Amino acid sequence: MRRWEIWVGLLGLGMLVFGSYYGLMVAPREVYMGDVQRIMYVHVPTAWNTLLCFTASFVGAVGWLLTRSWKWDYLIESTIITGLVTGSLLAVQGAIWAKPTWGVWWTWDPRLTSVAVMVLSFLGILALRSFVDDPVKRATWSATATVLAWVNIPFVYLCVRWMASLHQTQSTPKTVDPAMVFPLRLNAFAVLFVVIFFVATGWRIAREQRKRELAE
Amino acid sequence: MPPAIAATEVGRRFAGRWALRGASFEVGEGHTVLVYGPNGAGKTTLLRVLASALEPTSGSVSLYGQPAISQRARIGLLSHADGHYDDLSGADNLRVASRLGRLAGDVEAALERVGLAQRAQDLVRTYSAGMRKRLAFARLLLKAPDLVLLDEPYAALDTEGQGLVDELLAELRARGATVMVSTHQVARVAPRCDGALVVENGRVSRSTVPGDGP
Amino acid sequence: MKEALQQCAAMIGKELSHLWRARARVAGTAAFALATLLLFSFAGGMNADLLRHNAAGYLWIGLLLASTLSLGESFRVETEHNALEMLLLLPVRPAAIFVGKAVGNLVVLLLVGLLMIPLCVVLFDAAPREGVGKLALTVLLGTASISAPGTMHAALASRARGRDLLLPLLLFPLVVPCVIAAVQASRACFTGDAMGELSSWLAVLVGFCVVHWSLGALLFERVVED
Amino acid sequence: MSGVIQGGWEYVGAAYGISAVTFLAFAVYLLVRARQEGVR
Repeated sequence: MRRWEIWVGLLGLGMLVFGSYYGLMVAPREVYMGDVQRIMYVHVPTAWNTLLCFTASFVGAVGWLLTRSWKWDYLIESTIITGLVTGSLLAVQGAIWAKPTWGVWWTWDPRLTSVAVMVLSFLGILALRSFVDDPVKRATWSATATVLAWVNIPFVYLCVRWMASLHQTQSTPKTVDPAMVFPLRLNAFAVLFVVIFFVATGWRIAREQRKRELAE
Repeated sequence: MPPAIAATEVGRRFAGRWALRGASFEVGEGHTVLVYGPNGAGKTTLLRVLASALEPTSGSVSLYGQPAISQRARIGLLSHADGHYDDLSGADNLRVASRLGRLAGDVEAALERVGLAQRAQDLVRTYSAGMRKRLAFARLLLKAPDLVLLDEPYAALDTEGQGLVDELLAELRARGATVMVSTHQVARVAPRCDGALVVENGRVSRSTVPGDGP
Repeated sequence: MKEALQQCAAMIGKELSHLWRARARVAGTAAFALATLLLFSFAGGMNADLLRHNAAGYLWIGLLLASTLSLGESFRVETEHNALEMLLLLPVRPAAIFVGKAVGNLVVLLLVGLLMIPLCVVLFDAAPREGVGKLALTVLLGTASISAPGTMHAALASRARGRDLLLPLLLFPLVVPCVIAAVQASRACFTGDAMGELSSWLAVLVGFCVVHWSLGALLFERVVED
Repeated sequence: MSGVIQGGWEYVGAAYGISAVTFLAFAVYLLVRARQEGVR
């Protein structure tokens, strides 16, 4: 089965539909935040997987810098694009959640802000990749920039959380009820499978492009 | 005694185009080799790969039996981009290079030798192309490398400057340095060469020195 | 190891003497930064308390914007006639070149930053309550944090197309933590360090410097190799 | 927080809707690009 990732993607989609249905209809209402809290079942999985995506691009970057084999460069390219899509979606979800809950479109939630800054970094790296023609230089320079951007996440998280804690006290509520944990975990894996489909397909596209670019 | 230069299947690709491909040859120590061929054939790429300024995409280069990148202290490359700082004077450019590379030569003597003594304190910004090339030669003299790679040394020089190049080639040969000269002034350089390489659309092949010579 | 340090020292010497010769670059950066401060004071409105509170933010945003000028310029000088390759072939260690360039950029930003302090005091009536010394230390650590990643990305951008666009696009997200920490620390200097947070924010800047200066020295070779 | 937030289903709908659209659109984009680039 050559393009196995299509089946993985479909499985993920199915799980996502079921998990979301469960989260929307079956899971109990959160005591304080009411139904708005149900956004969590798609928001938190997207957050985890976006961070996973950027970590995968860091792995790709280190892989390329050490071995210079093209498969790592494909990984960088596909995870950056996927991370940008899921990262941007995450910001939109965060805003939609924040409006009814705290009355503002954007709360300086440290996790969300760290991912948003990461998305901006990777937007820059995507621009860098499009401004460099030589494939080898493009791979090496974007790998270097990826390492710098990824290493920066803890600093961003630390500073934002500390700045936020000095001035306001919003933070997302901790979920306890097991009926809530089930759809959350299910959707987390669902989004993971969908992201694996995105990254694998992006990987194959990058490989074809590079084959043509490096054609004899 | 390993050869000064040993290239095995050296290739260099720029975004899909092979500027240089499958170059295999050796150059004995103390030899002067002429490199000739049409424009855009890959001569500059060849010299820059040998000088470890460009990393080969395929194959490998070893100088004196060692990987090229480890021998940079013994290599002198004269390329189109002269590497000078415009807002420093000629003398300062040489002093910077000398201090950073811990070069042995004397700055004033080098400037004198290339005929830049009077203009030494002027900013390189005010230099003509020929004067910039002379300054590049001065830096080469400061470094006194064992392996010298000259990419079109005569270009942009006046007759007196070209005479200077002839003298330097003779001097290098007398000193036992290994030299590779890429030039279109074949007749002028041929008498001093021990061998020649012809480069055509990325392919390097050994050839006899046009005119006299082995 | 000693030789590496010597090369770093020689590169720093070269960079500083180069800066002295091209003083216009420092003056230009300073003028740009001061202009942004002026613009901020117009944009900030006339409310004195508000301006005093935001003085730290204006200082650092002005400095960051000015830094893209000086960082871009610091590598235009190297790539214009491929001086970078001449250095590599001398040979000079890439890490030494990085340290030299980064210290050069640090010095430019530090001078501009220190020049902006009196102007902030005048324009925003923000007398540094915690004393000028602490504020100067904050400016030192803040500019050191900006110049390491800044030097890396200036080197990257200088060799790609779209250079002037790429540098800020790559640099700004990366220096978000520095700006947050520097602004918070500076604000503590300007309006009083009531909650004793100044030293912690400076610690964050030191941590950032350690990581990015060592990463820079490690990865700079990858940026300049051809 | 001011006690239980009433309703808010339109926000939940928006969040899930946008997520679904984004995922599907990106999936289609990738599949089309894959065919264009000759991925078999």
